[in-house]
Amino acid sequence: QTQGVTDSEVIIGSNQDMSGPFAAFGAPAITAANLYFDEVNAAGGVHGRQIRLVVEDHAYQMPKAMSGLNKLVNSDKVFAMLLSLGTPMNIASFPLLENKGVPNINPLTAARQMIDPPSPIKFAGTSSYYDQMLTAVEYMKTEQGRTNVCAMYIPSDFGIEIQEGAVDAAEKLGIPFLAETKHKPDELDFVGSLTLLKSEGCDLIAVALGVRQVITAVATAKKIGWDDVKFLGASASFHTAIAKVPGGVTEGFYAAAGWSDLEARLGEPEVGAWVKKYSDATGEALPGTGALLGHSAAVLLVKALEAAGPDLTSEGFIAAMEGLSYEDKIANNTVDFSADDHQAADAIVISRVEGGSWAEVARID
Amino acid sequence: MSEPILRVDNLESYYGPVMAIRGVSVEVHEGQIVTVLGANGAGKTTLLKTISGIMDPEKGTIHLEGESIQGMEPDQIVRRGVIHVPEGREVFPLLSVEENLLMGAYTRNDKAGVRNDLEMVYGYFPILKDKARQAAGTLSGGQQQMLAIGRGLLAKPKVMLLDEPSLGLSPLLVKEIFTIIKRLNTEQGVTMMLVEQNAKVALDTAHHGYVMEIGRIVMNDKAPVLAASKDIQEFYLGVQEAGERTQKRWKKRKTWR
Amino acid sequence: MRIIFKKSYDADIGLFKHGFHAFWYMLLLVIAIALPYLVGEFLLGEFTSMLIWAVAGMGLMLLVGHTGQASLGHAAFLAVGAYTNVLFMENWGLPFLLSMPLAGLCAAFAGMLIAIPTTKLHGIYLAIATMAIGILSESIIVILEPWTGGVSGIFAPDIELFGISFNRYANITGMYWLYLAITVLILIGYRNILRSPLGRSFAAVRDSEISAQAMGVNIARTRTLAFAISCGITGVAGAMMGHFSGVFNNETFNIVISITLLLMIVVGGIGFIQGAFMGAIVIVFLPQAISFVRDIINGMTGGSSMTIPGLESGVFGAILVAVILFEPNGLWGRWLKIRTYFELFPFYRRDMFRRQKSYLKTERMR
Amino acid sequence: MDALQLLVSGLANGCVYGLIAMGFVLIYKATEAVNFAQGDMMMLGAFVALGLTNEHYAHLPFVVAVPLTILIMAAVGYLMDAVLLRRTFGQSQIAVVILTIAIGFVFRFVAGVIWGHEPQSLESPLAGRDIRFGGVVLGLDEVFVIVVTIALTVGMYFFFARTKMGVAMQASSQNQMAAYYMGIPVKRVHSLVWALSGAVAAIAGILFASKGSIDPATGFLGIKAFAAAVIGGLGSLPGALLGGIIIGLVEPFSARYLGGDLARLMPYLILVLILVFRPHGILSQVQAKKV
Amino acid sequence: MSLLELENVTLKFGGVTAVDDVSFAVEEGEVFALVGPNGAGKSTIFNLISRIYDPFAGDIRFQGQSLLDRQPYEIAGLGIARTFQNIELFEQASVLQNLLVGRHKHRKSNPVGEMFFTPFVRREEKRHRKAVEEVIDFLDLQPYREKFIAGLPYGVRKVVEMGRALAIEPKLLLLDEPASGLSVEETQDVAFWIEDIKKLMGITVLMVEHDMSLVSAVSDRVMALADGRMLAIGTPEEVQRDPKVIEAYIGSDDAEDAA
Ligand SMILES: Nc1ncnc2c1ncn2[C@@H]1O[C@H](COP(=O)(O)OP(=O)(O)OP(=O)(O)O)[C@@H](O)[C@H]1O
Ligand SMILES: Nc1ncnc2c1ncn2[C@@H]1O[C@H](COP(=O)(O)OP(=O)(O)OP(=O)(O)O)[C@@H](O)[C@H]1O
Ligand SMILES: [Mg+2]
Ligand SMILES: [Mg+2]
Repeated sequence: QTQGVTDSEVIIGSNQDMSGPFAAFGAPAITAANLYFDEVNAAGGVHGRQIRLVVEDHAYQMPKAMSGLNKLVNSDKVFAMLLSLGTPMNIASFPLLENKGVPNINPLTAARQMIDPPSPIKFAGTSSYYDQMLTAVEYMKTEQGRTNVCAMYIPSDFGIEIQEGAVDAAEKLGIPFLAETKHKPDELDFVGSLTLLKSEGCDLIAVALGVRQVITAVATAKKIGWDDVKFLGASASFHTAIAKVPGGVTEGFYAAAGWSDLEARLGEPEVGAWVKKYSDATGEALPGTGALLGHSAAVLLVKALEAAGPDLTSEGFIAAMEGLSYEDKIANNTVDFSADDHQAADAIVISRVEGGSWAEVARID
Repeated sequence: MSEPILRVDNLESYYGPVMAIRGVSVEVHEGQIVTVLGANGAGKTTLLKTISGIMDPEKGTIHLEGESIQGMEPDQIVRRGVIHVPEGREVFPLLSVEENLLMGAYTRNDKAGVRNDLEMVYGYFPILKDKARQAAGTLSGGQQQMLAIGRGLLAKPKVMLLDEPSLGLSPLLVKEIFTIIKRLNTEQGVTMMLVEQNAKVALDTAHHGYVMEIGRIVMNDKAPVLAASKDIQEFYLGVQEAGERTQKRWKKRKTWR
Repeated sequence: MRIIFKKSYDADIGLFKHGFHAFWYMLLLVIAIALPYLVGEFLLGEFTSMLIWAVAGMGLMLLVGHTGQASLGHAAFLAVGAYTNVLFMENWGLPFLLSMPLAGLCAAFAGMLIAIPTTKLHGIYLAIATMAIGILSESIIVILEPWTGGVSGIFAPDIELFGISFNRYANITGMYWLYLAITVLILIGYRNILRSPLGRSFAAVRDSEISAQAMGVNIARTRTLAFAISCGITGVAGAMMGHFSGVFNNETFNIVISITLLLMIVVGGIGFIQGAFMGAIVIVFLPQAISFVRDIINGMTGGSSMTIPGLESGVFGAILVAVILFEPNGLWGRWLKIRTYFELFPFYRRDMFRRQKSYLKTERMR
Repeated sequence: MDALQLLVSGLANGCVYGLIAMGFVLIYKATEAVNFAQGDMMMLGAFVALGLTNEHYAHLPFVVAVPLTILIMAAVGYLMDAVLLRRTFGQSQIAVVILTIAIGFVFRFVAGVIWGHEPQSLESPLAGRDIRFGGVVLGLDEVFVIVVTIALTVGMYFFFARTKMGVAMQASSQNQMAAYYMGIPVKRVHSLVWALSGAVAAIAGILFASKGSIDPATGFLGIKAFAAAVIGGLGSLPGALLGGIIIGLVEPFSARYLGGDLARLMPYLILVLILVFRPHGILSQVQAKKV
Repeated sequence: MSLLELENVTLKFGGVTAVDDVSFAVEEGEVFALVGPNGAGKSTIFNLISRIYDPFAGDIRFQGQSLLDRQPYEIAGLGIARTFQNIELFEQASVLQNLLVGRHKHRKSNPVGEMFFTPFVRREEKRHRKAVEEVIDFLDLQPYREKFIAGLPYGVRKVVEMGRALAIEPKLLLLDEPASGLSVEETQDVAFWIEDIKKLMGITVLMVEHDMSLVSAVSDRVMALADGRMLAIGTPEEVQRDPKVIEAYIGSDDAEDAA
């Protein structure tokens, strides 16, 4: 008997940040996933099984994450993990998950380690930060004529991956990587760093900062009259809040991600329907990035459960995952797994803030 | 006899499980000086603290001018005219001497009167005037004691509770303090409750006296009567037969604990 | 009330206050040893985690509770312990039995380095200075990437002892027993310190530096020593934590952990060894209990619909508020009162435990 | 030119720190407690203002929302003390520290539930308007921050030094029992100062939100502000401003001229250094005990 | 050579000269009393001896060696113990533990041994307990042995402080107002104790006291101070008869009374 599966129920776990520094991603992701599961459950579930999502909040703290993991795997005995947030938390969970054969699906981090080194239980949602940067910097050079690359980042796994992406991209393109500044997650003053980068002559800055910090940094650059610089973020900066800052402060900010923004696609029937459902349930006008990712992951899980058939085992489920291939209308990308490709959507979408909304400017597959 | 201004009935106070005063009843009549004598740990301080609201009594009643005040917050009791000059000084160490004194007048609103009384206190204790700007915490022990007394005077109380006012004062100042106490009592009619180790002076000054032992009142009489009592003489006034002192290597214990 | 007749000085000097204590603590130890046969894998994992927190808590308790020095940066010493332990094992091939004490020593040394320049700091000033050091250490871990693996962190190898391999997932029972043994050893050492001149000089420094000095206690040396021992114990806890989580990086030991540690010992009961254990129980089991209650409520109200984000930490915070309002002396302080109540039975008074009004004086006079 | 720009915006940032630090100092000065929820109170103030002004919420005019926010936060501060902290009166300070930390958890939770975890921006008339002197750009928000902070510091300083209530607040922090002996209603005085610091937190929150966006984790800024208060000498109002400005200036200058890891660590290095050489802050409020 | 010598010691606080060019010597085996009005600088002299303050000028010698190059914590080791005017006990500890801290300078064990509580440490502990027990007997502190300081009455604390100083087994004992806050009877106890300390234990005593009856009963020599300066020095009778002392300190009508 596979753990977490009964005739009437399948239990899914999520080790989440619901109240810590990344709650802005975690909380809406869970909301969206639950919305979708409720819908599926109301329609009778998957092969007669109700999906139950158990969420543990680790607030981005390692010891709490370990306790949560212990509870989910050893007490709740979940069948699979979904949307777990945090690179170190995910990495630390792999030994236990591998030991128990629990698949880790679409963690809320785009770190390379989510599928590297490969393992049958590891599945990632979208392209990694590193790939996003590699592609986006090339785009910025060829299409925008940017030739002096710089970086502002938090020296965390997330920040360093983005910085490495930018450095490697510059090297590959034969343009200089001029300068970089490092920041603390609670830093909110970028005048010094920006004047430094300005004096170095940067014209493209790869940013790996918190959402709130990105807004402040871009606004500060405008304020000190530095208009001829472009900021480029990865998927962690591809956030509705950045586009929605009043006064057009963040106009012209670029972000690379594995999906495209909803706002421009509200006309599409699937998108419109989902957005309405989400708004009705939460009262938020427009679902944010977290919600979008949560929804996509939930859809993916349900599709895999369906494909795995009524006789649910880990092996069967993993095989079913590896056979999945479909269009995700909401995220606007193609999910495509195989035995040696555990990354769902490989596309990289580059978007820009225009008139208070994200606009897709390029898509590289 | 008229209703006493302060009447304590059957009071009990505890520190956690420790019973510090056990059914104490005390009467203080308006215009009187009442002294409470007793050895170390008899519960004198506890009694005064309970009256001034710093401690909550477990049982019993306290009436001030016929009104029950037990269990009130201390600041309300001060507003009714009871000021407590505590044992061990308790000054505000980082405030200046003058600020300390003015805090004594916290409940008063007559600026001119406060100024006047401030000068009066400076008159009693000129050293405080010299050190008016110095932080109270850096005063010498005796100076802090003067400050604590002066601060109490500035409140212009109806009833003053004095806990060992002569602690650490020079002999000259002890005399002065008691002169002041007497003067306040006769000239301004301030009622006093006085706890003192220096039983001789206390009985000289007071009209009435109580003796406490292990939380109980064991004697209670007019001050001169007490002063004449043999027990009091032996244990509180230190009167002894001549010559005994140098030989005596043992001593009588007045109580067992 | 139980009255203890002491017949020799040993009665005061002994490890336990009297036979009853010895009996109860031995019983507790027996239960602790038998625990793997009583509970399942999940609970055993949580108990192991509780032991780690208790050891870390003892480290901090020694400093805060018994020496009166607040630290809000103890996660840094957890980190020192965790990293050096793994480095000794990986780079020098030392066995755990050597690497763990060495890691403790390294943490103790780090603590000493911090204590020496800060011996003049007190109370909140020391707390904020150590907090700054805690924040700095997070960055230092990143800077020392060649050793620490930087932000990607390092993996702790399995503990090998007498041919048995201890792994959090493969052999949690073994790990639990190993950690229990370490905890008991540290506990005994701690108790020994408290009943010897060292412990008394700690208490002296806590209560009055001026008179401690007049008694011939070298304040700077005593405080440095207290820091070193405290950080050493915490470092051992760090080494334990490293093996328990298997992998860790700079973010594992952030300021929130330091705050949690302090919170833990205060809730447990500051100034009591037992307080560290009480606190660890709260820190480990309360969130889990909240989760279970939440799951049950969710189950009753029809499954997994809307979860309120952060509800757990909100409830956790609220319960902590309640605990401190209810008993500022912590859970162990409350337990002591309850015990007195029963010992005095039936001679208790109803409101014997009502707090008598208490008042504070400034700590700005040093 | 760079340096001038850095100076000006460092000053403005420093004033925000100083303003939050002032909240710490007020409470410390009057109760000797350290309010670790001060940063979260600031966050709450910012969100209340946002909830009152923003189009998506109550959409009140800014001039109405500001005094309302200050009032609401003063009430929050007052209630925090009257309902919760008062119960720990006379208990060790560390209990209060832990209590406020726990209250901070609850505040963040409440803010998250009401306003969500996504960053939002206050629709403030101060935001995004610049004043230019030559090459130096000064945001209207920054000018406001500097002016308000200095005015508040001076005002509070005189309140504590000159008024009876101010001195009574200091007295009740130095010796609670003696303060009661003098007839000072110590508990009420404490609640008052908590209300005051709630109001200051509201002002800090509004000004901060005008400078950027906010989310429930904004309160962590309180840690840096607390460092500022300690650098200045906890308990000293000018010290809070001084400490705030030191941190405010160190940040941009080290980022500009040192760069790299060192710049990131600078504020905390400075804190440790200052404490090593002046153990109780620059304007030390600690006195040697006389025995 | 005198046991303790102060030579032209001066100390200023800001503008105030608390101790002004004071010189005196305490001989081995005597009880020496310092008297003087409040704020005369008596406690400050104690603080100078225990190295809490650095003098502006002058020298302080103990057994011929200058104390000025000693750290405050080394003073006890040299054999100087003291009590404090305002009582500085370890509040959160029992009487017994307080006294045991007094044994700190006699400690021979090291922290590592203490962590393992070796038999040596245990033997040492017993030795300290024995010594402390003698002090407890001497001062009649038995009823309070296990009591926490925080709940003790003022007078008992004074005695505990004295006991803690005695546990050091000093050569010189500094007592700052040992009888303040004590009743007449308790003051008599103190007088007996001081006599015993001098005669039986052979400890030299330097004492500050306002109770002139105690001063004249126990002290061999008295020095009167005022405003930081010496007024008079001599036997208790001589000093109490000194008109300057009477005017500044005792008050006229009390002079014969106290003598
Ligand atoms: N904080 C406390 N905790 C526990 N017990 C206390 C506390 N304070 C006082 N006591 C006890 O209460 C009793 C009465 O103490 P109190 O201070 O009232 O005595 P007192 O008569 O004023 O003595 P003294 O003359 O020394 O000032 C004493 O036995 C003392 O041990
Ligand atoms: N830290 C200080 N700052 C300023 N003045 C001080 C300080 N310490 C002591 N003084 C002053 O020095 C003088 C001497 O004080 P000291 O405590 O030695 O007096 P004392 O003789 O012990 O008096 P008492 O009998 O009242 O205890 C006093 O006037 C006091 O105000
Ligand atoms: Mg008393
Ligand atoms: Mg003195």
